Amino acid sequence: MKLAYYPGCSLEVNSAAYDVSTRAVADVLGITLQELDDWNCCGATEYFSQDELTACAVIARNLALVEKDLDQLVAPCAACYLNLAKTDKLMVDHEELGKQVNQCLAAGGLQYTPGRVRVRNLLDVIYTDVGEEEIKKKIKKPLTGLRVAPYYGCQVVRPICETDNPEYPMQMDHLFQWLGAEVVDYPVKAHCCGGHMTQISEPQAFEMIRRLLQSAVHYEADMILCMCPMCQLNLDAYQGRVNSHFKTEFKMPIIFFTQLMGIALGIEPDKLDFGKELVDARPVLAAKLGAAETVSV
Amino acid sequence: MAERVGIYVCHCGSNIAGMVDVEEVAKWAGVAIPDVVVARDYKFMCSSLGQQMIEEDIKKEKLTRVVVAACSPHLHEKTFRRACQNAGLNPFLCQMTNLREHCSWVSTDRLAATAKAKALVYAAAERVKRQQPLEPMPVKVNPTTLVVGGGIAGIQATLELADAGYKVYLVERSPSIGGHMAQFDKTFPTLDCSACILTPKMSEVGQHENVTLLTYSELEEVSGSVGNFQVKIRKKARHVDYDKCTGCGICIEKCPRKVIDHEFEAGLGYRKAIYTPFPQAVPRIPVIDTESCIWFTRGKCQACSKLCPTQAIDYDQQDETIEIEVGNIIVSTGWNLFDCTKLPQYGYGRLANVYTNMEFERLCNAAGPTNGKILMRDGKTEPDSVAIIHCVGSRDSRHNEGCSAVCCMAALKFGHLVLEKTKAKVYSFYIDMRPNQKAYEEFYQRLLEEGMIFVRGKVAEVTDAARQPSEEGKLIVQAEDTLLGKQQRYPVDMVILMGAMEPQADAKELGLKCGISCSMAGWYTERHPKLDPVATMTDGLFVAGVCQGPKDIPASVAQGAAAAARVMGMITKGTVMIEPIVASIDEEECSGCRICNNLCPFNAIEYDEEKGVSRVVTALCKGCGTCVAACPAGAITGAHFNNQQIMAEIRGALWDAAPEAKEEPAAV
Amino acid sequence: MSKAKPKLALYWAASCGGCEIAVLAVNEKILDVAAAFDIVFWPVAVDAKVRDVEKMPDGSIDVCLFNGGIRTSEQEYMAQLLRRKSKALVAFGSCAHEGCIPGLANLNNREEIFNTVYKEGSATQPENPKNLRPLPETEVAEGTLHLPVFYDTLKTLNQTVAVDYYLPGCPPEAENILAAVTAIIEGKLPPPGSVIGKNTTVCDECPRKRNEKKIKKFHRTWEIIPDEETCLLEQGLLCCGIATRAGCGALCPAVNSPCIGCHGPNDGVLDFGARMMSALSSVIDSEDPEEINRIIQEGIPDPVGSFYRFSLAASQLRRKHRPANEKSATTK
Amino acid sequence: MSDTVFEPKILGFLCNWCSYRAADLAGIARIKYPANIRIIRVMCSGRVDPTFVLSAFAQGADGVMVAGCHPGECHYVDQNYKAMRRYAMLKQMLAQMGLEDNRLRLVWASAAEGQQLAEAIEKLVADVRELGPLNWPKSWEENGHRLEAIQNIAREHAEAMEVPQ
Repeated sequence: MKLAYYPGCSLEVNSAAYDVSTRAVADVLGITLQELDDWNCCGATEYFSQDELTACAVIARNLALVEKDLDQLVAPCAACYLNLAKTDKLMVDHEELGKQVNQCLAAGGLQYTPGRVRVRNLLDVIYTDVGEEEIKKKIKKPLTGLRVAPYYGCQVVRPICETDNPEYPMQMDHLFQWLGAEVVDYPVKAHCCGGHMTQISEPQAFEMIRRLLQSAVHYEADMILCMCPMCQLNLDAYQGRVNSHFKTEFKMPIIFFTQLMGIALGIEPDKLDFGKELVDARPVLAAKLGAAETVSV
Repeated sequence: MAERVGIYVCHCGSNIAGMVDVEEVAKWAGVAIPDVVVARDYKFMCSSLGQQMIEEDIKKEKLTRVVVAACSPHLHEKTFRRACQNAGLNPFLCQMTNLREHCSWVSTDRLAATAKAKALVYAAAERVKRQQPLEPMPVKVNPTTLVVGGGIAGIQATLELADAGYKVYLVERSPSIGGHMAQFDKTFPTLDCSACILTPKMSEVGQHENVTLLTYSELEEVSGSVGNFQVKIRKKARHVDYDKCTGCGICIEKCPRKVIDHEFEAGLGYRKAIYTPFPQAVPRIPVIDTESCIWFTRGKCQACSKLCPTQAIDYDQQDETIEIEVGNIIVSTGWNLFDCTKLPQYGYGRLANVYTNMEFERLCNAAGPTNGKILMRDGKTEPDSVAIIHCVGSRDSRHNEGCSAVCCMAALKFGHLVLEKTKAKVYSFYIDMRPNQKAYEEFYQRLLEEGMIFVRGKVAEVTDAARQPSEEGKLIVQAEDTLLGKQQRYPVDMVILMGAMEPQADAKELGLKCGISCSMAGWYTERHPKLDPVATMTDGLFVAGVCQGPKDIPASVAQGAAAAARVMGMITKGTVMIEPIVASIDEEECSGCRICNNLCPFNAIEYDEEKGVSRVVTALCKGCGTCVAACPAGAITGAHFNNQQIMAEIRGALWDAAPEAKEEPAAV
Repeated sequence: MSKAKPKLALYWAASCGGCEIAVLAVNEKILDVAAAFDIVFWPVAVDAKVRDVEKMPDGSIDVCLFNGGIRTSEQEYMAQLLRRKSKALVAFGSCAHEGCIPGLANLNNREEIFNTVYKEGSATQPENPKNLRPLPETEVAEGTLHLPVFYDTLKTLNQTVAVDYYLPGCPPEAENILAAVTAIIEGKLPPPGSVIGKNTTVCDECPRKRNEKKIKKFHRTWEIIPDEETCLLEQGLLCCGIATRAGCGALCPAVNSPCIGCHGPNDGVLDFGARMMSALSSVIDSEDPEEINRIIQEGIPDPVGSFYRFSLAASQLRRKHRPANEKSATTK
Repeated sequence: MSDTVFEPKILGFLCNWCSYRAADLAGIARIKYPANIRIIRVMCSGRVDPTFVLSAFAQGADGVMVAGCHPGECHYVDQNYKAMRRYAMLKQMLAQMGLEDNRLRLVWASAAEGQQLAEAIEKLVADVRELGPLNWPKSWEENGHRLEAIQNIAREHAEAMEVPQ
């Protein structure tokens, strides 16, 4: 299986662990990820709120860059995924916009036929395309005894949700059940992480983060698994601030789901970029998976 | 011999004459169209004088065909056919062409409209010459009726017919009749006890001399047509001899195997492996659930057999298929509850104290698992607060677009019962309140006074994730109160989901067996939504109750009675006339390619293996003509719409179009 | 003096000549034919000239078996001549009956046909380095030479002259020819205008097992090896047997090959291709317009060639539409 | 010829239950549409044999409309799907025969859609008007040389016969 790969900016810097672990896992699962040559910014959330055409044109450039022999593009970052998928859908649904975007692309010698590339989120590729049978065959180290809280956030499941339930997604839950973990069915798994509220109104953002952490603790999760750099950043990096704000003592490791999946697939922890998270996940992993040899602290 | 055609062009006052030069059309038709012997125009053809004129012409001019160029045939075809019949001409030798709706009223140019009118008249004249006399076919009606489905609608229909003195077979899939109504506690808005009003009717059915009750049975196959259906019914093995069993109940009492009752008790209570669904079941003959029975699963026990005083237990009993003959069929197969786990945000199946409406019916039923006490899942605690969520799976484009019609009232009923039986606060989360029948609005007002709290807004989620200490241990209902314009959180102890009514899972399959179509939503389609609400497109097949669309008990009863009345009408008449516009297959020409076999939605085409030819069952044919158009050998003829007739009509309609390429005279 | 033998004529117009061979395929029975008839005109086998025919009194030929469609002025002349001279004119074989394969050229006009045959780059061009084309008139020293005019549209025999009987098939099967000729000899002919043969379809003679039909995909013959027991159509092959007049004994299906429809339609069927299209599309197993289109486009890339292989010239539309402004190719 | 507006002749095959009634409704509501269409009633769009459509074109129609109940709402359950399939097949064939796409149209109209049907008729008439006359039978005509050529043959043969033998 070969897909075009759009890492996006987060995966180059603060969420490098997501990129590293994604590539490592893909490798084991036999997914070839061909990084787009000369990709550009996905526009995050801001472009779209400024000017639709400009935003679409900037994003569509990436779609236009997908090699002719590939028809699927995977973007692990939730924001990148949504922007790319949304732009394609807008161009398909609104012929006129599609034409205008292509006029913009023409300035750079590019062209994109709406609908040509299917934009995928990474979880769905692993869950649907690789599937239970293949994944189970590849397990080297079952995650037995580890209690994980899958956290989906918003952008992967809403508003575009092809394969999961947008209100109560389950794909990551099932995936980690296959991998042997105990998955906690906590009710806030698709709630908001606060997003950019950290920059606008800290108290509100902290409250939203607290709710997520609180629920995971309530359900006795050992760690929260993310599929979005923003979610991971908010829950991990602001955990200390949340603790001081609310006088709480959260010490919940927040990692990318691909990192833990990598462990289950027997990938060396070093190759999964553990240790970059602020609340270190390694002690928990070592304790729960009985594994000094599994995870070096 | 050439036909003698009469053409009658109507002015319709100025409705046609105002835009079409009708005198000119008539004059032209008399000259230009071959075989026309009379062509007249008249102020109002449909008036008695107009009709009289046609009748006289038929006699005097010995007309063999008549064309009336006037209004839509949907308006006056019958009128002119009758006129022809009065004059001794077969009514099917009269053809109408529509100069009013299709020409004068829609045109703006008198010249163009007149030219169009000429073409329409020419087409009708060419067609009518090839029309053939047809006679409706009488079919005797078997006075026995089959009712499929023993809920309240089916029970009502059965009793109406049986009381009128006609034999009825009532087929019910589950071990007892009664349907959903038997599970209810109270009925809105009068709060009558459901069992008190239903069980007398049930036992009446059970004891009625004119009723043959076939419970625990499935409809397998329907063949034949109006007046004479042959029906195969499979009686599933009860493993209890129907004739020997007295219904004493000892077997049930002594059966050591207890299983969760997912049907009648909606999963809240238990039953035995040998059981009747509920104590007042009709018939009172139990069935053995072979998947749970210790004898069937492990080969031990036989307690029931040993203790039965009449040796009625028969482990070796097999399914039995019987064939019956009936004249009419009433389908009243009811509904299914929406699977509330499809809306995981409401937590059903995950959060213990989230209930469905059917569960709650059992919960507050005096004969239910808690003896009518409203208790939480622990079986001990009374809730302090209850939230009722409306429109769960209905009015939702992702599930069922339609409204389930009964949930608003059922929610009010639940509210009343909770308020009556407990001290709990009751919230109703609704999109719109729709109490739209007699005394329903009053019931709503009553609940407002009783203190039920109404929040207008669709619930976003039901969660146990507490944000404040006050929410700990509660179910929090998060909803926007659209009247306040505010997101609100309501911590409650119990949530009731008003799950949507859905068509039975196999409704389409059963519909196919009988020849009833389903709407997009899956409900059976009536013949006409306003004027023929219980008949279907298949003659002799009627629908009643919720299988035709969500409705409450009074409406179901009314439909049951209405369907019975329609059937009685058929029985009283004794014979039905079948429209002669049907297809027929020339067996000499048919080569049995079987192209047509799959094309008829009414199963009117059967294949004779022995002769290798297909055949149209005339009584089932509706005359659509699809098979006629599809027959590759041209072996199927559609009466009154045959190829010669339509081709002639085309030729006539294009009489003034480009003439065929002129053939030069032969040179040799 | 013994009664004079009935006079028989045979003629070959726009066709491949297979029909002539088919006449001989009746084997030794040909002697009976020869004995029963006085063959007055048969350019392939008998030495008689057009001039001889012209001299005959009108109606003096009892039966004329005319094979081939009408593509040139000469053929039209011969059709008219033989019509006048014959009591019974029989359209013999698919070409005279329905136009047959030559009729498929009605998807083109003369200009396009000549381009294919004579133009540079075409198969025959090496033989024709100067790109010469047949002209109806050529001036030579001795005077004007005439070639028959080549028509834009191939016509069937009955589009040219009145026809009394039709003997279908490409070519007609020997036993059917014999039966027809015998009927003529014995004077047991069906009413004029009839197609001589059965009025059922090939399915009637095909022993394959047939079921209700639902087609999700049409296959072309080279794509699958069909099962030998079941109906070919049910296996997705475009078998025309459902619409084709019986009489051949289902020859093609018998060798695991779909019927291609050479006998033409049954009595009363106006348009063979329309019947085929109607029947086949009715049993396509889809209710989604896009899927339906896909099934048709993928499975039947050449609908005219598939459904009108033998009957295009005899169909209601007869030929491809020629826009009013198309140059009606003059041959001058 | 060029100074008169081309008035196309259009044949409509309308099903008895939905589209014919839609046409009735258009009349009752006095909605105007061009007089170019001539309507033939059939019980169901499933009755429309491709033969009819071809026959209309072969007899000089410039355009043809086939109309039925909306998919899923057929009076005869699902027979209009058969019309849909035949239409798809017919379109494919007619394209090969050189018929412009706009001359044949399948329209769904419920009995309540008088306005929609009128609009569809108006659109079809306008589209066909733009295409100009079809005049299919003219496609069959040979040029004038045909007759001349046959007469030439006849004359030559006659002359040849006059030569004394």
